[in-house]
Amino acid sequence: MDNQKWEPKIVAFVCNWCTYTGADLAGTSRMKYPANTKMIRVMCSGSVDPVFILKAFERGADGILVSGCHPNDCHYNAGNFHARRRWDFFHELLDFIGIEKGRLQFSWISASEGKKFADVVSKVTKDIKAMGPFTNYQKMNSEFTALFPEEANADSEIINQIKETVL
Amino acid sequence: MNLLKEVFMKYGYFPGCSQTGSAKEYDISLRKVIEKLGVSFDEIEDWSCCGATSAHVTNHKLSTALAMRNIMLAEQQGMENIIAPCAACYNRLIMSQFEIANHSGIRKETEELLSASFQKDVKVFNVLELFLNIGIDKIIENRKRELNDLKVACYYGCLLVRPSGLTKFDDAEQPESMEKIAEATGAKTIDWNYKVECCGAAHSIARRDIVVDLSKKILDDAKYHGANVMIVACPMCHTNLDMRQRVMKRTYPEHEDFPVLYITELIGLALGMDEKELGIDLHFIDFNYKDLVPENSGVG
Amino acid sequence: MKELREHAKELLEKGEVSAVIGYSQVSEKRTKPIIVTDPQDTDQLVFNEYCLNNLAVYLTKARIKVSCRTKDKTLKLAVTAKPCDVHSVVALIQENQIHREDIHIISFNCHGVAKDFGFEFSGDNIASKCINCETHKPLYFDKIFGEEKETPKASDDAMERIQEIERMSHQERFEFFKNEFDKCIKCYACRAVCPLCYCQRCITDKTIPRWIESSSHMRGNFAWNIVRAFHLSGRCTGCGECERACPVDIPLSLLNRRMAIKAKKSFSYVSGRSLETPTLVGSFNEKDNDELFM
Amino acid sequence: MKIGVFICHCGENISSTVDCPRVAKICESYPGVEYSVDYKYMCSDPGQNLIREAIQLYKLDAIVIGSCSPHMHERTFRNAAFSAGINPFMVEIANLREHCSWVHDDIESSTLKAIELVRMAIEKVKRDKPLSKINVPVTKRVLVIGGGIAGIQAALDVANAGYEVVLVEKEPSIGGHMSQLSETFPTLDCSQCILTPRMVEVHQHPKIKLLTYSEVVKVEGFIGNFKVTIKKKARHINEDLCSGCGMCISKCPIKKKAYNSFEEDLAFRSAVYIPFSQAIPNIPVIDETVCTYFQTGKCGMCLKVCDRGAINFDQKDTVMVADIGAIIVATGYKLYDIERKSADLKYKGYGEYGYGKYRDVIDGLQFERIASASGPTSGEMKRPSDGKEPKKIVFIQCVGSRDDSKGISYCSKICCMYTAKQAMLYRHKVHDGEAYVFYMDIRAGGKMYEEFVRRAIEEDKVKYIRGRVSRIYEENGKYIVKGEDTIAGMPVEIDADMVVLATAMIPQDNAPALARTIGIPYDKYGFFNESHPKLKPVESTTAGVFLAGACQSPKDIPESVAMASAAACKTIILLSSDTLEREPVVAKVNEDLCAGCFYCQKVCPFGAVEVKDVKDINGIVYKEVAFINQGVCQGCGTCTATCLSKSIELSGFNNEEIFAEIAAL
Repeated sequence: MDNQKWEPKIVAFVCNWCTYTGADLAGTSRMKYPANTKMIRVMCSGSVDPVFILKAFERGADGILVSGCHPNDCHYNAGNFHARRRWDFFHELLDFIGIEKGRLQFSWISASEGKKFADVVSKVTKDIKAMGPFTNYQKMNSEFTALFPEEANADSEIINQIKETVL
Repeated sequence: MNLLKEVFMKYGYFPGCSQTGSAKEYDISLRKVIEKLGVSFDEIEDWSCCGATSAHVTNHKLSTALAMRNIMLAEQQGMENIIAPCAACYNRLIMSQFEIANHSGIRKETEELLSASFQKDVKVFNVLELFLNIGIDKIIENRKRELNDLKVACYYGCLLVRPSGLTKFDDAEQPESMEKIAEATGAKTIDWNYKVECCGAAHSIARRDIVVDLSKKILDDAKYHGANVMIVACPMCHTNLDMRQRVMKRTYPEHEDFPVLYITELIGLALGMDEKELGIDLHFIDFNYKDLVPENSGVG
Repeated sequence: MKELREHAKELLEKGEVSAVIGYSQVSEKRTKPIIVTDPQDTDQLVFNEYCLNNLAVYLTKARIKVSCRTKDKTLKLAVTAKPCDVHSVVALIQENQIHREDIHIISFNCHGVAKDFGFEFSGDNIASKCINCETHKPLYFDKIFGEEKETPKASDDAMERIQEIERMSHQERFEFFKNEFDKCIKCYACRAVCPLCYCQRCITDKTIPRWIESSSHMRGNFAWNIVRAFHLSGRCTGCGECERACPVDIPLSLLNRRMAIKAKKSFSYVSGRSLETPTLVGSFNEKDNDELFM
Repeated sequence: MKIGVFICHCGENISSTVDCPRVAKICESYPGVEYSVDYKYMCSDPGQNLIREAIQLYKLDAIVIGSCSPHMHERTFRNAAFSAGINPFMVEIANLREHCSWVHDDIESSTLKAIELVRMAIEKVKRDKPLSKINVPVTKRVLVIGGGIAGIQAALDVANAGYEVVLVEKEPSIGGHMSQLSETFPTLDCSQCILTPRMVEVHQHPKIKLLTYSEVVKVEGFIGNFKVTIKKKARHINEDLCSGCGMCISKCPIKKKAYNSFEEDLAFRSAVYIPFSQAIPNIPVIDETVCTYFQTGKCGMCLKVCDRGAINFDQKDTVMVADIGAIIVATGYKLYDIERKSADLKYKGYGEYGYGKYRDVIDGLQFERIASASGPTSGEMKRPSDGKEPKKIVFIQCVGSRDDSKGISYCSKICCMYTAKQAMLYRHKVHDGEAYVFYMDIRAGGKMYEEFVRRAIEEDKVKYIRGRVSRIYEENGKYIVKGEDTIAGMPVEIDADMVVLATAMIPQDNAPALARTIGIPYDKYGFFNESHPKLKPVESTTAGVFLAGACQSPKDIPESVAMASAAACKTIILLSSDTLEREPVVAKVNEDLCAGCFYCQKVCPFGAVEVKDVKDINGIVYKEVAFINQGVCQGCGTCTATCLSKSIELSGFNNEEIFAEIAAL
């Protein structure tokens, strides 16, 4: 891959109350940070499932950031505490399996920390750039797409057509 | 496991210039006491000036590089901890580490000067921290006699507990760790007011008059609060408080001799060593524990 | 053995339990699980170094549970469980799958089991989980049999393998696990034998949205094995049945054990050891390690 | 499904770095998109009309708006969609302003990012399901925790609006710190004279139920429907029988065993006591720890002298449960422990000032008691050690405050003012006395505040020295205050007769514990957090819980009162409707698939997960599953991530939607 042109793809899962609002503040304050990170808003850092991370890697993400409210500052009191325990395990598991810790990063960013948000996103982007594309996963992704083109592209389409009856 | 490791932790020893000259007895007593307590240390080979006094007031770069050179040597010689008994050395070493850790520019500059890179986090301790690490219980366990006839004024001086952001082991304004250690020897400690006041430090050479005034206040307050001996953990303080008492007498004829010991000497006495062994006879003001013991007690 | 059979018989005859889940001998070095409901059949029950299966897995099976329930009362279910299997029972109780008062635990003083059927029980052939086992006596039981014997000494190869992997670079580790997971045929035997995989519908069977790809490709294999290990982190009691059941010999215990080490190191928690301790998953401490977070 | 995409330029806020027409054009080609357009101001009336018309013209089912943050205009666009006939929850916002145009410079890369953001929103909206708001009933009763001036004001305001109030105070009397003060700045009117009528009003108000010597031990439920458990500690006095005659107090033989905490330990009290003479309610308490009867089983003097038989040694703590609609927390503050040596290592003490060692080194509240006409010296300036009138007094500001090295970082806000007041009071009482104040800065923002400080300096000749004090020690019966005058650039030493330390205000010791009980966040010091520092200063982040007074941050009396009235007003607004509408972002369990491990119950911060029995046709329970109470659930989704079998979904943010967003990357 041409490293000159390569730009990392980064996904951030951010909680609605602190980090998303902090990102809003970074915007209102016109702070600049790289455009690589796309945010997915969730209600609480406690609601981010580790499978979301795997899904993002499967969709070609080079790096992931999960961010929520500071401990004791959670809009839901304790969601972030549960998240902290969950990520401690998951991060160590991924590391053991051979996924570098820098690929998945975490932060606490409050609604008033616009500066911190910009700094964290810049740092994550810099880290991922230094690590280069996540070829290990992307090799699997391209193999998969070659083998199962319908399944790879159709996820979204199929889902549209079938409605889950049980829910 | 960790606990054992702490106790038998090996220290690198950075004596500094005073320990080889004016504070020879501090060096002697420190080595003896440490050995008695079952802790060993290796002197850092090829150590040099810490960058205090002249260097740090004239050339910032030089003083940082000098300090970091010694830390680098310790690192290269496989030492994870350094013990720096002189308060000025201690201050220079931790200050330089702080600057290196917080200013990438200074770090780069110093690394270039020394043609080395700092990898590990070498910890620097002063003697108070050293004894707290070894454990006060250890002193009590090995105690051969209780120095309960001593009323000790613990004098910290200006550098030992400052700057407060870096020396986190004790309160900068109202420290208490030296008292804890002193009490382990069986001695009583007194509550007094001048324990972190300035003794005049390096003005000892150029402005003896200032030093005499400041030191006199310190000694007087200790006496006023009932102390019969003062302990210090800094060669500079000792010079001012012990050696300058002679000059003090010229200005203040009413001044009476007041013994000033290093903390290591106090511990040494408690561990059963005698004054000569610890180098106390090298002091300007005589001290003999027996003189303080009431005659009929028969202890000594 | 005699006492075990008599005890089981008595339980069934008095109607205290609806069934006894136990082991029966198949051949010299092989046993199989058996669910005894007729007092006459209790003489098939055995206990020895070849009782490998973790019978706790049957406690959550709906058909067995249903057999205990009548309109008026719930009968108990007796289970023969090695001390390590009792850990699984404890975990199941903590996760509300069974109630302590609904089961009757028959346990043994244990000195280890063979690594698989057909192997002579000795230091060389001892199951990996028995090497550093600390619970030779069950922590919870209603009836205990067997005498205390010395556990054969053996070296902890699995631990060495974990350390070996940790010495590898990330790239090497990734390759290592990729090769291992590549073998996975998604038979889900690991899931079937695991007492803690009691979900009625596993996450991997959830199709809308599709959580884990089930096509015969590495990517789904990778996801499945990571999710399996993650779902068991802090919960796995280390019975090792998944690895024994795996037909393609994926070293699943490596992952489980690595996560158990993490649980112990960071949270001083070992799963299935105490009914009083809150479960690791689902609880938190304000002072949990915060280093991960910027 | 037909989707409409609306890209807003926001004047030039978005369009300056995002090529809006290009974004709209590209979106046209996405599957499911029926109509895509860009416009200068989508939130304006014509912009909203454009959306409404497009919805009707193209028969859209869902819309995506590329605009500012959803926190700005989500509601606006949802209302617009609703008025055009589609469900308001079929609206998704792609944040093109705060998260894109404002933070990136390069037009190409921000346009590409904008396209991706809109595509993610399109994929999410495809999976959105129509939702409807949830209605919950409201209990029209308010709990006020804390009976200081803030709690008193809040309780009176709510009660005067016609709603019932339960006022809980942990001390035997309401009044709080304000009742201890002598005079108040900047008017120098007597604190108790203005407070006591309020206290009486609370006591007599038919709508207020006053529970003193009581504590909140448990809070369950949610906005409009809290269940609060209150422990009423045993007074050992029957409140219904006691007439408050005070006979028991005067006859109690224990006179000098316990310090009077209302007098800040400057005086003693008997074992049976009322904190101060104007206490409300005027009913004593027996202190078990010093009472001879409780210690030895003998005495019972009070029992003998009480002609109404109100003494009851066997009285036990009682617990009651109240249904509450909203909670106002007004627990106030305490002073920083200056001499602190052991218990809480969070704060290092100021051993060098000798507080606790020298009796004449006192804190601000102790000075208030000495200056107070009802205090231990009856308002005469007498120092605690020997009762002599101090001729030279030193006040030290910022003891604990604004001190990163050993205290706390924040400014306690009121000390500049009360020190000026105390110095002034001293000068008014001791005409030949000298008063010195060591200060760092004088912060006297407030109506008539700066003028007040100037008056202390100019009229009352209080000597202000800018600098810190390093040490205080005793020498020949004087307290030597060593400090620095940073304006003169000289060290100073003052031989004072008495020293007053203006110690920092910190939260009550049990504030974090109470916060956890109620379920509200607190900052690193223990002050309760407001929902928004500017726009929601009296709301906590937990719906239905409001904050008043110094429990939120240091405050003076007028600020506490203003905040209390604001909190009361917010509470009244809440209670004025019979039901509450709530966002439908709540979790739901698929009972068929739930394995009943109840990890969701363990992680739920709100106790919304209940156990539900599932029975077969014979009525036999065959499994237990989780059930989420829609009224209690706040929609954090922690349960959905914890659920191993993925049997819980969060409406509005379900897994299908999030997967689709990831897939759209």
